[in-house]
Amino acid sequence: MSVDIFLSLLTAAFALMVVFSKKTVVAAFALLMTLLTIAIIYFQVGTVFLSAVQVLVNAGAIAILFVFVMMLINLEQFPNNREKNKMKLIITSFTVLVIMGVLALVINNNIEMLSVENLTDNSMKALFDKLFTAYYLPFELATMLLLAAIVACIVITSHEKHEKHEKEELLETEKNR
Amino acid sequence: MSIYYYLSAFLFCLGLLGITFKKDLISMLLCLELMLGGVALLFILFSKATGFIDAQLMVIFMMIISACEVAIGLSLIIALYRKKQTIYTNDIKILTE
Amino acid sequence: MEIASFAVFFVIACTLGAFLLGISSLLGQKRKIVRENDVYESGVNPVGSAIRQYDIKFYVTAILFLLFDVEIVFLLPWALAYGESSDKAFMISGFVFFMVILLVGYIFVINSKALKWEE
Amino acid sequence: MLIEIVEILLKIVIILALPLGALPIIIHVERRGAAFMQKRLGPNRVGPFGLLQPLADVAKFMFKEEVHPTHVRDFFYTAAPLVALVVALLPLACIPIAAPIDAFGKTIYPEVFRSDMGIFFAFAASALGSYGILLAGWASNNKYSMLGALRACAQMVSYELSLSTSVVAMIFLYGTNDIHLIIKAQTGYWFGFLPMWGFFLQPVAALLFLVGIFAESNRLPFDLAEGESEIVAGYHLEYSSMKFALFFMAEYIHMIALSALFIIFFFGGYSLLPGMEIIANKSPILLVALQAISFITKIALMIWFFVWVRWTLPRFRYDQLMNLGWEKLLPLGIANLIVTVLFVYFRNP
Repeated sequence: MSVDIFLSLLTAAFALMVVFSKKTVVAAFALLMTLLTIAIIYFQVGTVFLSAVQVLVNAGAIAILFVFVMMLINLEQFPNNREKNKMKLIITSFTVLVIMGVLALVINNNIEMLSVENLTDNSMKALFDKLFTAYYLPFELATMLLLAAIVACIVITSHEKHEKHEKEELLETEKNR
Repeated sequence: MSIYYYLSAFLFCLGLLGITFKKDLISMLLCLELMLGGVALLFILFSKATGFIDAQLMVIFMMIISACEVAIGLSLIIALYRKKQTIYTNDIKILTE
Repeated sequence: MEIASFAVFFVIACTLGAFLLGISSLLGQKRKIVRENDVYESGVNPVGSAIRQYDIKFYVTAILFLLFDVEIVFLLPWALAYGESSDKAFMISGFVFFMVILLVGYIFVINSKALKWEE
Repeated sequence: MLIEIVEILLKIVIILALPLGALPIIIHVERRGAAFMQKRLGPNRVGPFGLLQPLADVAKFMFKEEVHPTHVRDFFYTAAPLVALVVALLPLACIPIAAPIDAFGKTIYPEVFRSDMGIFFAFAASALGSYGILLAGWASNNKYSMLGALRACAQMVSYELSLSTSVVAMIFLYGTNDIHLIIKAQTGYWFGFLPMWGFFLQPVAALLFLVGIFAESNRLPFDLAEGESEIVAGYHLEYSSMKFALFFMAEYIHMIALSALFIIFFFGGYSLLPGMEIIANKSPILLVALQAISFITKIALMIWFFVWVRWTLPRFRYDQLMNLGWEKLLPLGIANLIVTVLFVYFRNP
């Protein structure tokens, strides 16, 4: 039981660092640590395959992407003296606290029902059999989604093509003037 | 085991708070990733509690979708940064050129 | 049990690194020469701030790595599930469909000059 | 309870002592090997045959002045070498030295972190390797080190793809994730003399994994990050004395861990070397010792291969390097995967 408490306090601490840290690169590395501690929690809870995938995909690829973008977009050069309108902050933090209270209340009411363990066969084999027989279609659609993401990212980040179009249009306008 | 429910709720609300507090787009995306982590943890806890193993598959698909979402989100931020040289939300208020 | 042994391993690795750093900061000489603390640009006076615009190719590589890595990592459960699966033809059809989409994405990446490094 | 504590500590001591103990030897072998290939002598002044030279280096690193430049981000500046070292050590936790032994009434697994996803965790831990580099590049707040860190990470990241395709091909053939079962599938002989190693099963995947290892550990011909000529010294530019030595150690340990993975997949891990079976079945302790010895000799040969390649191949240009990674190795990995899957399917549907 004490391991659970220690792990959740660690995750909460890193999550707080993500939200309340001044520099964004510090927030990115704090997010990396949160994802790693969540992977350890997955292992503690028993889902071994998901913790390995979490380390490899979330901590190993997504967090790298964040740090790369941080390095690409240098934020420190902007003077961050944006005025914080106090009213907005108070209202939002109040509503989030209310949401947190409601969630805690809901969990508190049926904690007995929730913390009973009746997952019989937790082995990876059961998980994978279901993944490729019952959930065959979502798996294929997920690859389609990834294909769409690949095409979208390349088109969005490569701007040479648009400039070429603009130049061609300019040439045409001169020609037929 | 039961403390993880509170942890996932806390992560979700912290992500929500972060999105409203943060000034630039990348930090908002970071906090969004935090919320996704909280919800994925909840899926796993429910799959343990109810014995319904498909919830763990949902986490796998959530990872695929969160990877695509982060990829496209950051590409948009790069394109925005290239056009407007800033990603502070206060400066990006005008819809026209 | 595994988590306990892994935690002990992690703690010992961290103390090892900290111990080595601690020793060197204790034993090393302390000479305060201001010139030493400048940015190192092979002797030349540093020009401009270190944070400047870097090439977008680094970012495009990382983004494509993320998307292809997710696709390849989710082949691993397929590889494990193939052994015990009863209907192998069904699995192979899923694999072929998966690979076709992966190759379509890959061919698009190759033709799209996104990863061409030579300017 | 006491037995478990002793067991854990013993395993950790063995797993940490082997690579850290082997480090001076590897550095010495690298120097003498380089000298041997270039027809010169190499270090032989300090101690017999220069064997104490690495220890002299370590002592030198300890006594050098800790230069702490003012412009760096302090906390991350010192954290980066620690992160690099710890992340390099993590994959070692899942790599077994010998077969599981059943003593004291239960089977004792030799690796520290026992799980049936063992190979997957080792592979995931080696994927975290680029964080130490990124942190160092960002923390030292210097144009050259940031560019070096970005280049090193982009290279490691793009070669990890072809590495994972070959891992998927091998796991598909072995059908399991557990390291001990993979090695059990590789013991034995084809036609009497050829050991049933994964290398003969899948030479293309072995080639991909090998190239991936060279790129992942930033070894020549892929060490663009520290290319002295282009960018001064890459991500560990602003570091001196012990912090630089930690990066050095992290690179070597990362190399040892990756070559151990390579040997587990393709050269039968701790399965006994061809000649060893005759004396192996005397007593279980001897068997375990022989397995550990055969595993260590394979890793030593692999390290010699690293040194050998380092002094024969010239360094790649950066666009050739990325071109090779994306346009040559990745399609080869995908094609190899498709061919193996269809071959296995059509051989016995």
